[in-house]
Amino acid sequence: MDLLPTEEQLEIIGTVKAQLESDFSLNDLAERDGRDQVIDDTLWQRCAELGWFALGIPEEDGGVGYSLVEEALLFEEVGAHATPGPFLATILAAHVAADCGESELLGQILSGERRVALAEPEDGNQYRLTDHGGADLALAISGSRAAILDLAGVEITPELSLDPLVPLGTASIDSDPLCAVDDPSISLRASVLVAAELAGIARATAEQSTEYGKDREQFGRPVGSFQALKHRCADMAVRADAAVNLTRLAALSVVAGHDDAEFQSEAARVLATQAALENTTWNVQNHGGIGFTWEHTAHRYVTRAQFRARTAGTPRDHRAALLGASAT
Amino acid sequence: MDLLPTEEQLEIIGTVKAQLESDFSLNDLAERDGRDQVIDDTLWQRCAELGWFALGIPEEDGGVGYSLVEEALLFEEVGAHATPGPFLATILAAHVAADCGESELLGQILSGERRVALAEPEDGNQYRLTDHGGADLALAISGSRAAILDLAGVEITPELSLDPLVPLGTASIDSDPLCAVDDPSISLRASVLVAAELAGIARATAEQSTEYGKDREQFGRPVGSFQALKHRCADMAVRADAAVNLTRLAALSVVAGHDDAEFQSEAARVLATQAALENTTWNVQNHGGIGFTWEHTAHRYVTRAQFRARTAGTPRDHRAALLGASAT
Amino acid sequence: MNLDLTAEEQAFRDEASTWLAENLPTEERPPEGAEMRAFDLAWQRTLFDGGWAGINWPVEYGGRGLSDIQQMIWYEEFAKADPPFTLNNSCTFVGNNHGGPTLILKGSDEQKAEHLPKILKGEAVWCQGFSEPGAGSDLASLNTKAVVDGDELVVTGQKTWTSYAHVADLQELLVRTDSDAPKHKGISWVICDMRSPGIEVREIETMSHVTDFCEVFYDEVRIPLTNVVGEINDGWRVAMSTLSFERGTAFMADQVELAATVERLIAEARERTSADGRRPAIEDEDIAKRLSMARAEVTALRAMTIAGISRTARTGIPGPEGSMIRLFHGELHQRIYRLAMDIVGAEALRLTPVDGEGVWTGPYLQSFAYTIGGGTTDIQRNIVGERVLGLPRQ
Amino acid sequence: MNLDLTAEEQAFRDEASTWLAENLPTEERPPEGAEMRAFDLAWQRTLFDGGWAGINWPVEYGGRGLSDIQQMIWYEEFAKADPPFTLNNSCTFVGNNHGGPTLILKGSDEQKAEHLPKILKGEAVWCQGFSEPGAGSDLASLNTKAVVDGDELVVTGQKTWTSYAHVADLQELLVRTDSDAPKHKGISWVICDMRSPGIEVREIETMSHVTDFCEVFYDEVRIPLTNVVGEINDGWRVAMSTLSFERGTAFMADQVELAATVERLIAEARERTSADGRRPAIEDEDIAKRLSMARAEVTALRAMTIAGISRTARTGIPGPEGSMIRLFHGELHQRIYRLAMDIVGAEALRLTPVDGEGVWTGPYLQSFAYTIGGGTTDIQRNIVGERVLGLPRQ
Repeated sequence: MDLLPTEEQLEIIGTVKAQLESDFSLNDLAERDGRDQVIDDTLWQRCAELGWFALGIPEEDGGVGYSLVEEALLFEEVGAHATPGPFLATILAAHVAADCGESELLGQILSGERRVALAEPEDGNQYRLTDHGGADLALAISGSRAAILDLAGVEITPELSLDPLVPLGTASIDSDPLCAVDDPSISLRASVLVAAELAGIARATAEQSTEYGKDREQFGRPVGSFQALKHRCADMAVRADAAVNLTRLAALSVVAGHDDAEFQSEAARVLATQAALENTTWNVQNHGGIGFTWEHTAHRYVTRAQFRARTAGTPRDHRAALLGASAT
Repeated sequence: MDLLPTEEQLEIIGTVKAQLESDFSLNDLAERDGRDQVIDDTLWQRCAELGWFALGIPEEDGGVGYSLVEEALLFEEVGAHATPGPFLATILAAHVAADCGESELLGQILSGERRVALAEPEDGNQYRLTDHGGADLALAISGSRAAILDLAGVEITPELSLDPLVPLGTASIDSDPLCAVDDPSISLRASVLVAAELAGIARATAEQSTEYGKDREQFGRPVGSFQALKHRCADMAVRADAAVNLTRLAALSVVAGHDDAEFQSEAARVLATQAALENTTWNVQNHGGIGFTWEHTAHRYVTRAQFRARTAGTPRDHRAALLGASAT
Repeated sequence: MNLDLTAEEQAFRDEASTWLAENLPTEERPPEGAEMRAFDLAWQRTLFDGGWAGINWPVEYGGRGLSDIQQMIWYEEFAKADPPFTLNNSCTFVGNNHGGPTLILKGSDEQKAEHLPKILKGEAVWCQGFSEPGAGSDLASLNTKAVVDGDELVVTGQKTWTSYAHVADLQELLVRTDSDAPKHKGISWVICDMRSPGIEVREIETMSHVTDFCEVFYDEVRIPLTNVVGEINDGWRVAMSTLSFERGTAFMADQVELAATVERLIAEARERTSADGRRPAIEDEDIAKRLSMARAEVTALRAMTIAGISRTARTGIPGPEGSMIRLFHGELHQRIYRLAMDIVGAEALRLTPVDGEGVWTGPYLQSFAYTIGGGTTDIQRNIVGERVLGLPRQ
Repeated sequence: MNLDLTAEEQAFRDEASTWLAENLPTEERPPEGAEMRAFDLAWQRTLFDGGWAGINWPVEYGGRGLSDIQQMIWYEEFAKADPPFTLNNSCTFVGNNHGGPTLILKGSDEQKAEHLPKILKGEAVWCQGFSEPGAGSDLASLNTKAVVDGDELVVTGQKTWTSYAHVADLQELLVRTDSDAPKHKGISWVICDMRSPGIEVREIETMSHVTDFCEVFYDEVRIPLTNVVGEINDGWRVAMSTLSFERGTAFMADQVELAATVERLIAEARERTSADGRRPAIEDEDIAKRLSMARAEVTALRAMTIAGISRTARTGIPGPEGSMIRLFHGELHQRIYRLAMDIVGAEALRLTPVDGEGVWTGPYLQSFAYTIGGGTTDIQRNIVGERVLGLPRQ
């Protein structure tokens, strides 16, 4: 029993981090604020080449052969860097395609050749789409049911998005899915991955506030020496640590097929949501005026957390699922 | 338009304070912890002689001729000193007796000759009684309906009370009330008076923490110079100030017969409840170990706030009433 | 203690209500630039012509010399009139609530005569040059330097968070005129013409997509010494006199508007479906609990304001208790918009403007400013703890 | 990263579960005095005889020398066995978790030989003499003085918050042996025989009606110098070594029990009627929201504990991260009992014992101690901020 990443896992984390820092700098991405496609095809292709989409796909299906645990570690970093892009839809779609035996489709997704938006059912055939720019597929997920939809010919009404790096639109989609599954492992995977992204957001904002507390001086001393800020940083660190560790535990539980897998996954999702919403909010406050500017990255985490809190289920859905899950 | 007490009102407050400090010291009362009658007859009589029960009863009915505003100022001090005793039941019962034209009964209540417990309906004829020791009457209140019940022959089952100075029991009471009214002004009065007591609790605990912050030294300086405590004291002061001023405004609104009287009274009750629960809790924390001892008065406020939060309606009842009330 | 309006106050209320019904613009306020400035100044002129400018300014300076209660009544009637814009969100705010009041308290006769009428008549936009990037909450450690050269000050440095600097004519500017004195003692308060050579204004975009905030850069900007308000090097005290005014009545309008916001949110919660999809959102106990608390809290804010006015009426000057209202209001404002995010369902992900009817996400983003601007809540809590409660300084 | 139990750990779990089923007392723990002491010591003896005393103590000192994971498994199995008492609420706690471990780390061979077996066998009750009324959170400013006189220390002063002092045989006592040294440098850690002449113990009643807390007065109490653990004047470092142990595994039992409490509270909320009288309390969204958060949080506490164990397993010593668990646990414990007060309706006004089945108000009152005892949450936050995050000291 061990909750710390292995050497091999640390290496994966390190590679992901380096890549995100060099290719996905928020300063560069800021130029694409408000576009319907923020990750261009070259960049997306590069992620594919790095094997990020294939991380948890078995080798026999053309994947890297790791598990949900390594996918969660990837998502933690994606959250920590506030990295935009349809990572969740892509990776879930890869699993759906693999489950359905759609190896050609799977190959196209894993190679980055075809892109997958996320489609969240709003009402009947009406979907809320995110990251639809450049995508000709969409993953629709609702509880344990997941389907890959064809976006060809679908008219998408763009909406002003709270998060300028998460393109938002609505569409009515009536066509039959290209493939579909009804499998609780999909919703468990979605819960853990979204939790991991939120935990990463909570962790990064805790770190950002702490760094600011060390660097910024006021009244002749570092602001982090004042109890008000110091104590808030402590609370943020606790929230982040709780979210990160619980999410890792949940990922392990799902992979091990334990009876408490649903319980742990929903607990992680509930906890990480709260941690991310709280930490991102306090992070703006801790930075004072500068944290309220567009140029600073603090607001990116705020709006991303609001989005992810409502990705693949609302906070209330997950709280109810947690209360309903069996603890053992 | 003015929310500060007049000279005359300041005098009333001063007299009440002096009396509570000399006759109702918590150190003295502590000896009566757990008894079913904590205020002895002599002391109760003295309150009667001071005119506390008659404060808001018209002069023509044998009262002092002030209004709910002055009653609320009395209750604010009762709360601030964590003074036990059936003040609420007594004063409401006096108004019920006056409304019913029961002048003999009114006289007995005002003179302190007959004592009135509070009876809160729990289930059918089952009541939760408080302050029943020495009382031969009980005031039953439920929304706008209020009745004076005869306790003669009623068997009271004593219960262990969370607050050792608030005697608690249950009884089944089937007899017809001595007199009864159905009058919204009773529930408005109850809301304002309980709010005032809770606001007084919030105020006193804010003051207690602030004083401690000035007096107690640790790490070579007053603990109130540390931001953590200083900021908590600031928050407590804000909560207390909000509760006190809103309660006074509500009392004035009821007396003036304004359309928003119910709205203001319920708002005061909701706000003061929250302020008292929060401030009493923080007050223990702010005092550290000493605040956790029986000898210190901090816990008196905690349990009293828990009682008053559930006196004449639960927190939820009042929140619902506030949401349902008309804002103008 | 009483809630009675005097006959005069009642008449004032009726008069305000009637006038507003007839004169309130129906068009929305343009969100930026010259059009916004023109709109704000035109409305100020309309107020002036109607006799509603400077309600609690002294009569000798063109005001009506009325009480704070009447000022509050005006705000309440304004909110009731269902205006298409918010009162304090105007480029006339600084002139009316900071610059003007400071001149009234500390300005020379010439300064008053020149500037006060223009503020009331909507002929000049003022902005505030207090904050600096290096100083932040430690306002008094400001570094923008002013050297006396003949009968002028030569100013070099930088200010930030200067709302409406890009459309302003004048600025209330704090500069360091003595670098050797203790930090509070070497500051002067000057009137700066925003069209002076050497001034550069750069807009800062905020997380709520508002661009009214600016940075202002000063490169040897020359300001006549006659523009110093109060004594040279006494600018900190001059600035504090404005801040205590600010804590008094300047934010009443915000409070009144916040109460209206809560009522709109309650209406929204009655109409919307709760997160479980089965009932109106208001029947969700978590939502109901927070809404009723919000309703109680905005009502308390009003009670605290009336108590503050009562106190000021007795003592003549606003006490430090105003800082409690400030602190309470800032966090309450945020709680309310954060609650809105939980009520509006998937709408929470759709961006709206900051201002307007039935919008929530823009104001939610904007609400982050309410515990930062004008001194963070940490600073506000220090002020309450030390100046109101008398707790020892650190 | 894995959740696998080794074959040995799995066998340990089965063994523990079987043993507990057969040996767990069924009677409730007497709430006070000699009966309580006898009960606690008897249970310790039963544990010892069964091979469950000192699970993670080294074998050479009579322990089983097992891992922290096995220690945690033991606590989890204990909680699952539905015990009629809580594990840490025992007068054997200090010996097992403070005194014993300190002797193992810092004691002389003689000290170890004399005391460790008695602790494991349930033959001695230890209490802790660290806190003083004048020192409070500033533990190191303690004033109880010890003067060397021949081969003895002569101790005069006062300690407080000494749980179980009234039934204890021995005390881990911090005294000031050098008043001229800086405050952390003049302290010694000594073993004090509680039956020494000059000791007076007075019980303190707490707000939760518990009388296990005591004040201890020392009037020229003579303690042999051989009872000093570690070097004289080096007691602060000795004490800190215990505290880091305490942050490591000593509170695991509390965490495991808290998880069980949440499950009981969820069951309670399913059975009870909500405040509106129309549905089960758990269908009240406010209650449901807080219950699900509590469930997530106790689960996170376990994950943090496992992460801490993993870290300790690699580094050999518990890191400062344990203070995060401490802080999180204390406030969570309180939130849970405060939530209980909102679930149990009018029962909230009826006082129950602190310990037992289906009781809430006694534990609610007791929960106030969880953010005070062993360093207030203010101190815990300082520790997390400074030692874990590296933020500058004040």
